[in-house]
Amino acid sequence: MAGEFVNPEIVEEEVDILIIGGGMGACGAAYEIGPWLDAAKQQGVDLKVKLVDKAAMDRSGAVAQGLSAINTYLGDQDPAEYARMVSNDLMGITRDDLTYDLGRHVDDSVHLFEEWGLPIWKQPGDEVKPLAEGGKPVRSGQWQIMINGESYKCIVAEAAKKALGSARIQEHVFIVKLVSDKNDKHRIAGAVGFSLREHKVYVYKLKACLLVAGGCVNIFRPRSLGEGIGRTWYPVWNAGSTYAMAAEAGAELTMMENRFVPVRFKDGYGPVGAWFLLFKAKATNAYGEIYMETNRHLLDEYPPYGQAAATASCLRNHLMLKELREGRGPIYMDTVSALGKLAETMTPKEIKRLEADAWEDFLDMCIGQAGVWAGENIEPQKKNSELMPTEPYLLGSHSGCCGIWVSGPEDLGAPTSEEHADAGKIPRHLPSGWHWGYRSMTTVKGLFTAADGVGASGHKFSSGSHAEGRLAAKAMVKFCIDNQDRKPVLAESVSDLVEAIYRPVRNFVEHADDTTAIDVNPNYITPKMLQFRLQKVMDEYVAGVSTLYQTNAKMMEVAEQKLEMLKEDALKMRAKDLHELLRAWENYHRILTAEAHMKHIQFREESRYPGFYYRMDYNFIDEENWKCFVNSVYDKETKTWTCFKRAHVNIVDKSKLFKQAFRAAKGSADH
Amino acid sequence: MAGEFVNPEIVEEEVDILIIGGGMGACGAAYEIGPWLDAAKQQGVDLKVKLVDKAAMDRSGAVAQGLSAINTYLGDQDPAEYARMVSNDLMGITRDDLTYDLGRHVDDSVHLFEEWGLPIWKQPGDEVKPLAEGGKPVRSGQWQIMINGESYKCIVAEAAKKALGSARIQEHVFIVKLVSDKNDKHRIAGAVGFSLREHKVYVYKLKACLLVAGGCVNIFRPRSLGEGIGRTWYPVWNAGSTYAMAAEAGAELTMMENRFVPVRFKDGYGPVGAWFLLFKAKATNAYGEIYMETNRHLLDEYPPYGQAAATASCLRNHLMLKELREGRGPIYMDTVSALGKLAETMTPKEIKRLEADAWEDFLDMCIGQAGVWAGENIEPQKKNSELMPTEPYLLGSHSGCCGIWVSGPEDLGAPTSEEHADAGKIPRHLPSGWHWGYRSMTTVKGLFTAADGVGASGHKFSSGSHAEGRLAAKAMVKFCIDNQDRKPVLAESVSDLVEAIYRPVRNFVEHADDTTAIDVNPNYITPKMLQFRLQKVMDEYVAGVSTLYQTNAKMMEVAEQKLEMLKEDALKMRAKDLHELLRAWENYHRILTAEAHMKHIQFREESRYPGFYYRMDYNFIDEENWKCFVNSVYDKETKTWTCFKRAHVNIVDKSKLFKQAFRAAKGSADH
Amino acid sequence: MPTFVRTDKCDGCKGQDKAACLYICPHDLMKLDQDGSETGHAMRAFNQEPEQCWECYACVKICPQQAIECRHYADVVPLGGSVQPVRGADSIMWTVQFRSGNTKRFKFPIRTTPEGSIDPYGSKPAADIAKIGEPGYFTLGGVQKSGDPDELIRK
Amino acid sequence: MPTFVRTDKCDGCKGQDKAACLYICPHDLMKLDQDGSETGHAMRAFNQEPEQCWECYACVKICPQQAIECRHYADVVPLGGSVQPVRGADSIMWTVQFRSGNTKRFKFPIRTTPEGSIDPYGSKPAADIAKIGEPGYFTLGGVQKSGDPDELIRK
Ligand SMILES: Cc1cc2c(cc1C)N(S(=O)(=O)O)[C@@H]1C(=O)NC(=O)N=C1N2C[C@H](O)[C@H](O)[C@H](O)COP(=O)(O)OP(=O)(O)OC[C@H]1O[C@@H](n2cnc3c(N)ncnc32)[C@H](O)[C@@H]1O
Ligand SMILES: Cc1cc2c(cc1C)N(S(=O)(=O)O)[C@@H]1C(=O)NC(=O)N=C1N2C[C@H](O)[C@H](O)[C@H](O)COP(=O)(O)OP(=O)(O)OC[C@H]1O[C@@H](n2cnc3c(N)ncnc32)[C@H](O)[C@@H]1O
Ligand SMILES: Nc1ncnc2c1ncn2[C@@H]1O[C@H](COP(=O)(O)O)[C@@H](O)[C@H]1O
Ligand SMILES: Nc1ncnc2c1ncn2[C@@H]1O[C@H](COP(=O)(O)O)[C@@H](O)[C@H]1O
Ligand SMILES: Nc1ncnc2c1ncn2[C@@H]1O[C@H](COP(=O)(O)O)[C@@H](O)[C@H]1O
Ligand code: SF4
Ligand code: SF4
Ligand code: SF4
Ligand code: SF4
Ligand code: NA
Repeated sequence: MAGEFVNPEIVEEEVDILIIGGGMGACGAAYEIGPWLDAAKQQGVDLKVKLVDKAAMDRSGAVAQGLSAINTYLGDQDPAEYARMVSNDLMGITRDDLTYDLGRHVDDSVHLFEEWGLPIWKQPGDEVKPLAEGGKPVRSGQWQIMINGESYKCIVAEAAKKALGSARIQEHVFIVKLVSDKNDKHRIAGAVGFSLREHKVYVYKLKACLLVAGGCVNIFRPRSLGEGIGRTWYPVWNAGSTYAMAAEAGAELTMMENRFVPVRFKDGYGPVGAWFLLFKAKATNAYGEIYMETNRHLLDEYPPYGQAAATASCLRNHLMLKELREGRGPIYMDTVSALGKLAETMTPKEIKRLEADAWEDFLDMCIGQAGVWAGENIEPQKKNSELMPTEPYLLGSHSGCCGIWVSGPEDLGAPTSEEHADAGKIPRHLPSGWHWGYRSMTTVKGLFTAADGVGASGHKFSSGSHAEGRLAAKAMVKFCIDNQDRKPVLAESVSDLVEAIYRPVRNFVEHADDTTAIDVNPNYITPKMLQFRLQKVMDEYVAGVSTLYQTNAKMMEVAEQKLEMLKEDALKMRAKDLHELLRAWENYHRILTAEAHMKHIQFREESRYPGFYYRMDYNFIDEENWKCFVNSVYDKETKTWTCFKRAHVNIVDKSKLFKQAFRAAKGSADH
Repeated sequence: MAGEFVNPEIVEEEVDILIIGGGMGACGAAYEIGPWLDAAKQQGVDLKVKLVDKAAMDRSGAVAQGLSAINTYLGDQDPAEYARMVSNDLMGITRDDLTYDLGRHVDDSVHLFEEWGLPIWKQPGDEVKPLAEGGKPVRSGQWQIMINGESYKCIVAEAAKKALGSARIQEHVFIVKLVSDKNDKHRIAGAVGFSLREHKVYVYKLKACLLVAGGCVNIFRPRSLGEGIGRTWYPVWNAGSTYAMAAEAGAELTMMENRFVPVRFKDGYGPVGAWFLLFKAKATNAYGEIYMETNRHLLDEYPPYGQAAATASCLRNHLMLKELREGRGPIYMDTVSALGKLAETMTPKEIKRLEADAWEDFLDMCIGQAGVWAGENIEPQKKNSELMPTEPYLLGSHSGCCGIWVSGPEDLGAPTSEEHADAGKIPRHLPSGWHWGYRSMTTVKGLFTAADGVGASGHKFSSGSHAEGRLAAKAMVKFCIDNQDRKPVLAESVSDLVEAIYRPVRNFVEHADDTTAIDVNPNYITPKMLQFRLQKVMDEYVAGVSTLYQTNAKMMEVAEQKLEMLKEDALKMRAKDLHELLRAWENYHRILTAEAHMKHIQFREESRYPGFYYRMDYNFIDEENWKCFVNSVYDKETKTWTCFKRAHVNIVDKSKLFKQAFRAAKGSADH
Repeated sequence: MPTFVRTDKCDGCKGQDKAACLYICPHDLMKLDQDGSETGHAMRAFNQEPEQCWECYACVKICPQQAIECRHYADVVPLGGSVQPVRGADSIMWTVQFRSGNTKRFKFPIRTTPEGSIDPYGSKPAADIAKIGEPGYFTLGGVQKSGDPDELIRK
Repeated sequence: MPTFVRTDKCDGCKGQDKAACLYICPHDLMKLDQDGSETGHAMRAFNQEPEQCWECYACVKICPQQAIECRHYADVVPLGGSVQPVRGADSIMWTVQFRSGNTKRFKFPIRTTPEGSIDPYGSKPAADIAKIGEPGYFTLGGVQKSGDPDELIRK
């Protein structure tokens, strides 16, 4: 039966493993899983796998446009060094077990990328020598290597698609929610979604699920007013599906208060990493002053973090924000001096190459910034460009650490129990310690995540996301072997699920003709307006750009009320077609993610990330009370959140970060 | 010949006096002019008059929705007292000649309004006694009287329309620009516009013109992101036509750096005057602290203004902004305490009446705020409402003083020469002193203005705007009598004028089919996107909300470049229909007005209006160098502005403002 | 609260020359869909640019069919509230419906004279051409309020 | 820079099953106007929600007709500039046209292997089921980089 708009076809399918998403994490999983499936089969366990992506894998997710660097490649460095760097950049609260584990795995993914065809810049002499064979990359920074990454995602997807086979891939299907197991509410049994191309609802029954649908973009008001709102830094299409669906399924979230406020080239959101690290450019205020130097004393207010050899991203922002707050903007990337200085010792040919490198940095990953330069007649060797801190983003793989609480590796000395004053406040059904079973599994049985989905880590970037997807894939196969005989039973009826998903369509069909213009109607709200409403609330009350990232308990009290009403009104979203149905559910995911963010900031009574957000009523870092994880669970019946603390523990020695540190280290890569 | 979209009919008409606008100023002019036209006719001078409004007079302009108070009614008070109040609220730089003159005229307009049918609240016992016969009004403040003003504009327009006669009124025609006289470029000879209903371009030849097209709204980014952008405080449809057309005609502008940033009920923009003055409510920060008390010491930084008995509007904002800057928002209007306190001594019936009064305040002039209360379940006796400073507005009749430099009354001792160090920098063709001919005439011969059009005064409000229109009307009749024999000759050909006006239509027709979707096209820009671009520039660089009203010379340097490109691109606006042609030209007027605003702020190297804007590079009031008018002229050929100083002089004694002042006067109307 | 038009109530002002809402909107927002090609509803009015609506209610108040209402700005105001007037000759009646379902009603006077009854110059004096160069309106023949001359410090 | 489609170049991918731009857009923005009822241009693609375009250029790069371009976000970027690629099998050629009219051209490699040539498991080892509970991928049979054991302070 072919479906119709108001009466979609229902496709029910039973699989062992469902991969939700087709980005870096999912591609890693798709690649790694093959041989383990074969191995399981040889043990007599034939596992059925499906990967569902809302878009087309060749260009889905954050890497759609390409990238100009791989930001996590260890090379000769020790995983402990990597774990320390991540901890340092995220103000001390990360899980060393996860970061160390990533550090010891990640390079293999990079080696595969190169094998598959990704051009990686090499040191002179090593041009044709693969990394895996000791070829020396061009490093822009300690962890970053330069690539020609226009086709990065196409290449990684090609490998993933071939590995999995097209029959196991379903593109253009959006997953709306996960379904619990009828017999165990802390276990996952299904997932439902709909096709963006045909009138079909998909109902999957499953044993294990890898939820890797990326981070969350567009919950805060952007700085553009018109069509430019599509130009976000992180991909506009990643809508917090990972966090929202996990939360609704009862999974424990962690560090949802964390956000990333990248400093970017203004308006185009062009990347700055290569400029700071490779071209050694400096950022200045309007008067040419290098605020990382003139405001360095501000770092003393945040011991020990301010004293680290490498200044954490949020603290770099903090030093810049002082300039903006005190009216010494615009902030500039001094591209003129940087290129000028580099050119001093170069041949004309090398200079031309340098210019091309600067443009490629944008053209490979942020073409919009090249568009800004073209429209404003900016040539970086002649005119400096403005920098601006953006609206906040929620993610777990880039320079942020919000996400889902997962089981880590067992061999690194991670805690197995909870020992802290507030341990008793952790809801009883949740595990103790950092590993309770399968690597990468959340606190919900059978639900796994990776990449942007995994919280309390960060700085995985594209390579680490792929690597983490692989870790999870392997663990899922083990989970399925161990749970072979368990039959998933959906806790909700298929018809109820379909009804819920199609509600926006019903709202539209029932009421569209009440008024003469379909966009203004008292009985429904367009997804677009709902999104604006969310963004306005988050911006004004939860430390968005218009308060210069400031909030306090009173502001969040108001946000809480407004978000509650917004959640009620989300049931009144309309969908005039499948495209709008997609927007409706993306926004539903955004609201839940935003609410989690707000609740966590509310709970953490300190300002852990100065420069990312300030709780003006607790405008300091409180090591004694808040050097801990803030975790939460959501109850989808009562629609309420429970926040609680988990102890932070070091697995690698962090004191090394501060050893040769202090003022002396001024010559570092800080801008 | 009936016109078509691409080939409009051209209607040429010759009049003596053209009134552009149909708002309060225009209605005043329409009323006053009748008897003077009759008197002139008796002298053998038969003058032809036309009034052109872009909308329908019954509901055009700022009073479309109604008003709940008349803010300027002197009653027993001396005009000198009024002139002092205006000066005080506008930080010392206003023209006493204009304000005094308004003060001695305004009450007659209010008396007429009452005669025509406007319900004015009276003191008990005086209910049926007209003001003109000594009836005592209910005052909400020293200058304000309460009315039932839902039909305020309908009433005033009815009188104006009857006075003028419908043959002399042309509604739904938008005037795009004024045309200079071919033989005297400092004289006005015409005006051109187009119909919003038929494909017709109107070309008027004229001797005198009253340009009263209101203030300027929507040059700054609003706080809403979606359809709520229509909810501005001042009327969304007043687009700076007054300032832009005057500037292009070569008229001298004054105090264009001034702006009004009203504090309003958040999101709905509901008026606060009645709450502060009539209901005696206090504004507090999030912690219930009355910042007008806790931050009172900040006033000491602005002598003598901070020491006035009544704190100027911008300084009230300044005290509030400290709270927002330091993270102690939200700001609340404590409606609960205010109504509670009032209710203490009232009968239940009186309490019900009080509640109705509170709602009427919104329903009469800002229904949207009632909508916010309805949607958020706010009843003011039970829940306090948030206040918020809005995006900036440019106007000359409300609590702002930007506008056009006009000739004042001759009998008040106003200066007739320029005596100050920078007098030599005033362009030579401009007059010296404050009166150079006809009352209300600009520095362009034949071009008159009133109400929002007249700068360096302010606090006229609805009644004063009407009164000023009357002053100008009378003067125009005299001008026409004196210039009877002069034939206006347009400096530009009719076909060039028509071509220029229809350019957005041509842009559309020529290029719409280049691409498959008419809103994205490389060859034109929609008026909507152009407006957003303007708003973004003004917001980010010229002290909009997102920088907490801060700017500096460097930021304005960037704004300057961006506005220049925007002006170039304005020629590429498209119009897909007459409605969009209207939007295109409104936005053109907005750009010029915005540019004037920026240029003036740039020129004035101090922060004259703390709380309205801060030049962070000159964050103080500099009485020695800047207690003067900043005036400017625009050259439409070179598209450049020339700013210069004119001396400020007191005509009434301002020291009285500070006499009984200081801390003692805390019991005043300050919130 | 941009306006919306109830499909079942609007009659396009019976195809008259000037549809009332089109005539009155100060911002040129209301449009008649002559043939249904723009909205699917022929000969009915609609708001062609809701995001420019000031919610001044001019159109709401004038519509002879009570066909126009406002739905609060969806990006700002929670759903469910409404504010609707009925404007008579001398008073206006407002119904405020809260999101909660509670309602309030208010009635306010709007004018003390019948609509159309204003006689602008009725018993007013004529203008005196001799005074055209002096301050003061024709209505009073001179200034309304002369003020204390001592206040004018430069005279 | 939302995308736009050149009317004279798009051929609707010849009515094939999957129009390339519709298939590839990660944000579901490109739409085919089957009968011209939405745009006036039948069987041509258009961007149905320009304000959601990330300008990722996925559609631009894939279009077989070179029919898609970007016009910089009109509310942000001055008119007149453009950035247009031609993507080949192993490299991409960019033309940057400035508002001023100046242009720059750049060519960058995009991959070192032919498209479609990846053999994911080629010479890789099989997975060893015994190691499924341990760290390490099938490719290496163990962890990539063991690290200095002394760094693990809790072991
Ligand atoms: C956007 C972006 C990203 C980066 C950078 C710059 C820019 C501009 N920089 S720089 O700043 O440092 O310059 C990096 C860089 O240079 N180098 C680097 O290594 N990584 C960078 N990243 C970070 C990495 O890209 C990032 O860490 C990983 O991609 C994260 O991987 P993952 O967590 O798998 O997310 P994804 O976005 O790739 O994929 C998400 C997938 O989910 C799908 N999806 C989403 N919701 C779904 C739903 N409900 N149902 C079904 N499918 C559903 C998506 O379609 C997608 O397939
Ligand atoms: C919008 C608003 C205004 C006020 C208030 C609250 C609110 C929410 N407050 S409270 O805040 O204190 O609450 C006041 C109050 O209570 N009491 C009071 O007396 N005045 C208040 N105002 C101020 C007065 O209304 C204001 O001072 C006068 O109306 C100004 O008169 P004028 O300068 O004539 O402007 P107008 O807006 O009335 O009329 C403009 C006309 O021009 C037309 N027009 C514009 N451009 C045109 C063009 N290019 N071609 C042809 N026609 C073209 C318009 O259609 C209109 O007819
Ligand atoms: N805040 C930071 N975040 C990430 N990496 C950083 C940061 N600061 C410094 N680094 C890295 O640490 C190195 C600093 O050392 P140096 O090589 O001496 O400049 C740089 O190469 C960067 O890669
Ligand atoms: N100023 C800086 N100092 C040190 N590392 C930086 C700096 N800016 C960016 N990076 C790092 O460079 C990489 C890419 O940066 P970005 O372009 O900011 O995403 C990330 O690993 C960042 O942590
Ligand atoms: N706090 C206040 N103190 C004194 N006057 C005020 C205050 N607030 C508003 N007003 C005056 O009240 C009138 C209406 O105010 P508003 O509603 O702010 O436009 C204007 O004359 C304002 O100047
Ligand atoms: S005024 Fe009312 S009936 Fe007339 S066209 Fe408008 S909505 Fe329809
Ligand atoms: S409410 Fe006012 S602005 Fe809105 S459509 Fe009606 S008349 Fe126009
Ligand atoms: S890919 Fe190109 S040719 Fe094909 S439908 Fe899209 S725009 Fe048209
Ligand atoms: S540029 Fe990217 S986001 Fe925009 S329409 Fe093309 S594929 Fe979609
Ligand atoms: Na607004």
